[in-house]
Amino acid sequence: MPKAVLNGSDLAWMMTATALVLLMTPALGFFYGGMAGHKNVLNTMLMSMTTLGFSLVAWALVGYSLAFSAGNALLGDLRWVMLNGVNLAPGQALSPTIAPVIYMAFQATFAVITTALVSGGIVGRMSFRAYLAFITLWIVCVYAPIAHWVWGGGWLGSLGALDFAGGTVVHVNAGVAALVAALVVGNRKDYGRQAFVPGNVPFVLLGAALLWFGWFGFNGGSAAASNGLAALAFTNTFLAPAGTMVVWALLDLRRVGKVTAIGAASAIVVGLVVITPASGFVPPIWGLVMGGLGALPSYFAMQWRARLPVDESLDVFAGHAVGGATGAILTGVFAVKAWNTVQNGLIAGNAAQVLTQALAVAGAAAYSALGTFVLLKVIGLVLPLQAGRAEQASGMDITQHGEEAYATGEGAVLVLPEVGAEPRLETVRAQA
Amino acid sequence: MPKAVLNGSDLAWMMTATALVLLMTPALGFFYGGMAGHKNVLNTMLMSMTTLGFSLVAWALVGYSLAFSAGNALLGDLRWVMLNGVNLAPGQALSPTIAPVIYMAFQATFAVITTALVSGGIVGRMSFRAYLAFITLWIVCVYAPIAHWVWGGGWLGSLGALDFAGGTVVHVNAGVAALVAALVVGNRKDYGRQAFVPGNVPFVLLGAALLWFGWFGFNGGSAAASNGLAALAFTNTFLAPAGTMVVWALLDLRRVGKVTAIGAASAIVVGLVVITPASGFVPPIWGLVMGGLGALPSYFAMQWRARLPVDESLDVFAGHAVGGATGAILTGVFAVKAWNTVQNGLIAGNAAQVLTQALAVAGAAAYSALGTFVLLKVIGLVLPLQAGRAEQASGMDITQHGEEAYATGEGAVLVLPEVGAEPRLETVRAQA
Amino acid sequence: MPKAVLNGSDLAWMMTATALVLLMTPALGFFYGGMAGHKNVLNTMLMSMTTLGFSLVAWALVGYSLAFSAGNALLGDLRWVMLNGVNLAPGQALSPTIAPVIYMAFQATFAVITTALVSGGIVGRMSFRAYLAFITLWIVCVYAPIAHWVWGGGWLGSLGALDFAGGTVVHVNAGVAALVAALVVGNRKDYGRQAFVPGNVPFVLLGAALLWFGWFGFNGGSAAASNGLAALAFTNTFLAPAGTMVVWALLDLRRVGKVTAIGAASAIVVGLVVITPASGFVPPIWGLVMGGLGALPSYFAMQWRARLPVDESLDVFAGHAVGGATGAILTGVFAVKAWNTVQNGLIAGNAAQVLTQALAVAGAAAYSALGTFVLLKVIGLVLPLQAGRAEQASGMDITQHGEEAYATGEGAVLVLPEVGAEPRLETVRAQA
Amino acid sequence: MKLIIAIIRPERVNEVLEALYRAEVRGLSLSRVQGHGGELEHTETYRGTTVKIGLTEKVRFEIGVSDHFVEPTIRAIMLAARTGEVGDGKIFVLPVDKIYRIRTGEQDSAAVTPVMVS
Amino acid sequence: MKLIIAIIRPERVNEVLEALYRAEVRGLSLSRVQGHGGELEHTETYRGTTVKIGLTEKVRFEIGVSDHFVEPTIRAIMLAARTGEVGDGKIFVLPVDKIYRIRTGEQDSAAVTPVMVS
Amino acid sequence: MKLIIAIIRPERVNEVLEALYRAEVRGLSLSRVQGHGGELEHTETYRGTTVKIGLTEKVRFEIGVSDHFVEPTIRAIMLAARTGEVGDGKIFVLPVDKIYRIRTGEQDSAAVTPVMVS
Ligand SMILES: Nc1ncnc2c1ncn2[C@@H]1O[C@H](COP(=O)(O)OP(=O)(O)O)[C@@H](O)[C@H]1O
Ligand SMILES: Nc1ncnc2c1ncn2[C@@H]1O[C@H](COP(=O)(O)OP(=O)(O)O)[C@@H](O)[C@H]1O
Ligand SMILES: Nc1ncnc2c1ncn2[C@@H]1O[C@H](COP(=O)(O)OP(=O)(O)O)[C@@H](O)[C@H]1O
Repeated sequence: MPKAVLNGSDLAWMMTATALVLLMTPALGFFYGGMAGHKNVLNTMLMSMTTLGFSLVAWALVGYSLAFSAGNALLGDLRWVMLNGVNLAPGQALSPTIAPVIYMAFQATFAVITTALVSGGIVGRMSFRAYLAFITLWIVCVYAPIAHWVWGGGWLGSLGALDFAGGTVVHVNAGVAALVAALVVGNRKDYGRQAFVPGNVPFVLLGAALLWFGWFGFNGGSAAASNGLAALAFTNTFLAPAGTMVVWALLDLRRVGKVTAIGAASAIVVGLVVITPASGFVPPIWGLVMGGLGALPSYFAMQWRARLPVDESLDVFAGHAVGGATGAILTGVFAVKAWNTVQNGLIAGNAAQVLTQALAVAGAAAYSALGTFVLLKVIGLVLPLQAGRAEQASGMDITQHGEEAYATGEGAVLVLPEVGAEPRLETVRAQA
Repeated sequence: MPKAVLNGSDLAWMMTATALVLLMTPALGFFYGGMAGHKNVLNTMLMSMTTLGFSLVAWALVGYSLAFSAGNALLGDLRWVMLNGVNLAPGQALSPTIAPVIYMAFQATFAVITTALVSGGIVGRMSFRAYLAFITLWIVCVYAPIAHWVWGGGWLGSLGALDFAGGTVVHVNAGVAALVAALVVGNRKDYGRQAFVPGNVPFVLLGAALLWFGWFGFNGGSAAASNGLAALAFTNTFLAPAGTMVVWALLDLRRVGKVTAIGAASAIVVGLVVITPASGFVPPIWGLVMGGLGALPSYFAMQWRARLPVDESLDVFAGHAVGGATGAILTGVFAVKAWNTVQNGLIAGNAAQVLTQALAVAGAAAYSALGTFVLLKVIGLVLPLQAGRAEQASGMDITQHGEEAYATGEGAVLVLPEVGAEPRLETVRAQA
Repeated sequence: MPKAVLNGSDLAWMMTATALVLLMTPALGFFYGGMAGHKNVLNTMLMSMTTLGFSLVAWALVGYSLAFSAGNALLGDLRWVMLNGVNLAPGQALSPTIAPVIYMAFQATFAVITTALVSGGIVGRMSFRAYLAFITLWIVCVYAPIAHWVWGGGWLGSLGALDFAGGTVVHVNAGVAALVAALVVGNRKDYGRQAFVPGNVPFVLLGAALLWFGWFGFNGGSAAASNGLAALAFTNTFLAPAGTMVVWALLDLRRVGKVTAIGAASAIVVGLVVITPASGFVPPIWGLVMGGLGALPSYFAMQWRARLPVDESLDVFAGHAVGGATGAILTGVFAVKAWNTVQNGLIAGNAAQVLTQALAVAGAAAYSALGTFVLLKVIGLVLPLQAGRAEQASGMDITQHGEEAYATGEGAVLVLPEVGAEPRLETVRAQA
Repeated sequence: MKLIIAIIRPERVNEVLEALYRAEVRGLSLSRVQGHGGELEHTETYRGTTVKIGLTEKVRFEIGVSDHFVEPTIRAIMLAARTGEVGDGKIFVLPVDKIYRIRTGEQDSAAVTPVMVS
Repeated sequence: MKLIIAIIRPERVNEVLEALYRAEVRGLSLSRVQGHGGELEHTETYRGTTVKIGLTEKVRFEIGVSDHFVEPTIRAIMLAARTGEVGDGKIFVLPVDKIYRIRTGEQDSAAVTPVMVS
Repeated sequence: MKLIIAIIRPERVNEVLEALYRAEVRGLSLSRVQGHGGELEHTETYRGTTVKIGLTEKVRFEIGVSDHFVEPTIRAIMLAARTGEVGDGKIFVLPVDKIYRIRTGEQDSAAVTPVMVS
């Protein structure tokens, strides 16, 4: 075997892609935070932002090795724990032409955003300490195994399941986990008695725009090189959300007579979710069609979810689990070997692929549901999962974080930082 | 002819550039949306966002072929309709070293943002259904022909007009179309009776910043490769807006004694517009000078526009048509063959180039005006172009989209999604 | 010597990196602007934005040559003044494989953001004219010499000080200058009598997210190529802030029982600052550890600063000077030659490096303090440095810029642009 | 005629609106205010700075009623806004000299009697 | 002396300000409120959720006037704020015991008489 | 009982809150308003458009007090809010018929007497 050489183009693209995907997690914070009410906006944004700390560290130290080292069909081994052996020398199986550190970082961004996606299921109520414990463990216990099954040499990959950039690993997984989390943590105290209206819709649009931008790295980078496969994945990522937006807008026009901003933002995300597993497998014209078709299941799932008594109000299940499953199945329909050099799907004559795809979805969903359930129950033994009624009523920003998103400063009085110290200013008023 | 090979560096840069330019359209939504009043912010943002659906699909299916396939001097042919033949094999004339799908996507981002730019001319009043029809058709009927004339092998390119990244194709075109649209759609009902003050200036700054960021892809990517030409275009894109901002700030200081945020944001955009046609043709020091000079026509055009009775309040004409024409003409002045290997301009001894440039501006402007006018008149036969007085007074966000940008949720009562269904909550109050 | 050839991969990465770093300056505007009160948000944002005009032009015309041309141990010469000789031909010592124009642009982004960082020390009070004079001169008189000392062939570089991407040149320098500026310009008039609460915390998070995103270009681009060194710097930039965020959150939990959004945003920035000098010198696992350790000095410096009577309220000193010094020293501790091919640090047996690092910090800090002090005193002879009490009370947005960040438009009446002209509308009310 | 001003908790707004609706009170205006009373102050921490927030978010109702509507309106608000915790708020009843309906020029009681559309 | 409270449509604010200016009413304060009256409610749709918005944006004027200014002030508001559509709003006239100008300590009518600067 | 309405400068809010606290006035509500009076108007410029902003930001206090608290309350506000420049604002004292404390149903003076917790 010739000595592997670091390819500058591949590295340049993969560094760019990694930076792009990192940006998706704060972008998700804005997407979710803008939909939260104005008393929970920081809490919602912090749920995304803190995965970039707690989950990322857990991934770097443990998760990466469990997911991507050889191990067995169910889990990797511990050879890369503590970043041991993750160095600059190219030649690794999954990313032969770039530095292994960059592949670790690239995969970390996937793991982190998947974890952050789950937070959409429990906005406005989860105790933040319990949340931090949850995201630190979930990335290792739930995400890493599923990633191993599909990409790390595990059983789903061996079965021939196609998942280019994470339809099942990322989206089915996160969507199912969000629903389970919503059920285990429980509804907001005033759920069903209060209409939750988005507090900052421009932030939702900003989040969606930055997600799309970052997703070029997500899908395009999943080729692990700057080559034709990357170009294909990139182009599908470009076309599919456009198709979804058109179909979604027409559905909205038919149903309520109006194109909506939340609808446009949702459509972009759903289109991206749907194309994710397919992006490196289907020709661009099918990518565009998949985007359009993919609008339907998620759109109607959102209508239907709104009538359920479960407080999964940001629709992570409808958007990501339904969208991810749709994309995974349609990958089995539209894959064309002439484009992807790997496998044909149904329309190119390989009907069996659809079943393989469905199996992968089911496997990932089952483990995600189980793992999330057990994990939350265990954490719930140690820490209360839900904040109290009064804390929710006052808003999670003030009660969990001691901050307000938008403050004018009236009636705010400075006090000295140390506990027990005398107030610095005479204007400090005692407690009535 | 040797078989074309995909160049990884060129591809990496062009994928990056395409992602960057895609981001410009939502960025424009924030730039425009922040200048709109607080009752029209979502409507204004959606005008940009929806071009990423409707216009993009129209471009992929039809527009690209009409613009970039050989055809004749006026229009391309239909060979690439429905993305037929747009594949991964390098060797295309305009982008020999990268996958054709990426060149299609790159050019799509140009077409889309040009369309979105036009929306600045009709903020706060256009019926949204008519708008969707307009942007779907405009990209095919107006943008595609002009792009073909200059870049696709049409008559303006053959005449030797220099337009590196779209001074005439994008900016003169969009600016003229916005003015015509403002005239055909008509003024807002309370225009001239009401002062329209920007509702969210930080969004304007955010939009301008992201536009600049994206514009590196716009101009730098117009080399279709990662080479010296790209580096030149990139550097000019870096320097020119700085020059514009300095001159603009000094003009503002002289006129009103104050540097303004809207001024700084406008200056960035105008500087970028001015340098766009020149970016790959002029040496960096001239790029900086062009940025500074380019401030003047647009600055004074904005002063003058404010006294006209036409409601083109976001100054797309003053910024883009005037700025684009300035840039196109100055390209004919400052081009230096030693840097661009193509052509000299006036100061390097080729005075005739200035005339060629002026001709290209005039040709694009004339067709843009005519095409936009006819298109809107035709749409106006089928759909009302302008929303009613009461709808405008209540704000386009609520009346066109059924949403509010920033809501606190007071008095919001949940009802069941199905038409005719019983309200779910007892708190639903009947209509008095 | 073989003729230098332009390397497409290196160029692609460096153009990407330059665009990323440019974005950091507006990002800083949001980071700072969100922390400012709601009456000073535009003023604070404009302080960052205008460095992209005034400072950038000064850098391109003069500063670059002074910093990066050979000159002597203290300062470069004038050979590249007015961009003379800054062309497309590769082969320059510091960036052998890319076009010199891109290296100039890349370095310009560093100089500009360093200048913008200083503005954090004087928010809410500095007269804007004096500020513009300050940033135009500071980049030339203070930044350029220090950059020359470390990177341009000056005495600190010759001594063997390690500063991969600007721990001393950028962060110690900016942090010290901000503190000096706060002292020379003086406190806000109501400092200590009024609690300043952040007016828009989501903007702080947005700023921090975009800073992290851009910082990949900052550190990764400091390799001036797409190679293993870039990959190492990139990966450390990825890991360190995660470590900082975890430690910071735990400190916040211990002190106030709550994880805060301002804390998370601050931690990201501090982590990035700390890793900046080390990013190309230390193995990733040490990068992660450095991020965690680096939280401590800045965290406690912020606690301590809050009790001082100096109005350096955005904590540029605690974040950047303390963080930059921490990073510089720790670089001397954790550097490993096997990874960086340059030098070992303390733990790899080269204890002396720590001293060299400390010397570089001290040298940069001393010159920065002196230069900033003299410069402001000189400007203060010509222009008042601080706006008046009434102007500060009304807010700097209205008094310095004649704009409001968020306006509803009530009571706003249109008048004609020309001075002395008759009001256009009858609704203009005369002055009571 | 009276003008009833009620300061209540934001989280009780929908309950109060509903109670007023049942009490057949159709016209009202409301706005966000910040209140100080016996509520516990909370602190916010921004880096090294601790800030005591002495004001709590409240919603202020303003309802013009004819005399025989005063009692039912107050009763409706009292019941719907009460949680029993400190901070439930206050009601003020102010005398009013005159009320006009801008649309029609109707005055006093007629001005606050809802038009029966349906 | 009276305190005149007027709830009007946001889009009529500038007209009302102008009319008050012509009526020589110089001092006033205004704020945004949300109102409920006979207006049609509108619905907003967020994904699968439909929300009925029962409140409409209004602007509230508060004007302290001496007695002989009551009539002209009301007339000015009535004319400038009226569109004839449901939702034009209400005016309340409240008795006032005392008015002070904070700057000078002047009381009652003197407190609301504009200082003639120019 | 009276309802005291005071319109003051935003930058004096903390001083007024402190003065009221010293005057043992514990309950109050405040909100942002925009005022017009004798203040200088300022202009804003957006590109070619110049806009005259005739309204200034103010803060409105609303304080229900029993009769013997009227004087101290007014004195406290007057002193703390005064700068001597045009635009310091106004105080209105309105008669009140009735006050209720929502939490307990207490009425009138009892309703505005702070509960002594500590
Ligand atoms: N005297 C008052 N005048 C105006 N508003 C008041 C007054 N007292 C209380 N409020 C308002 O009522 C709110 C709750 O009052 P508080 O005295 O804390 O509760 P409670 O009535 O339960 O004792 C305060 O936040 C304030 O908005
Ligand atoms: N009784 C009332 N008390 C206080 N505000 C009222 C009252 N009735 C109406 N309003 C205010 O006036 C606005 C318009 O009132 P509405 O009754 O719908 O219109 P109209 O007076 O044209 O019949 C409402 O949105 C509300 O803000
Ligand atoms: N008659 C009035 N009714 C209601 N508010 C008033 C009245 N006059 C003044 N104000 C409020 O007081 C503020 C300052 O008043 P102004 O007359 O300018 O100052 P001064 O009392 O110092 O002469 C105004 O901005 C407005 O908010």
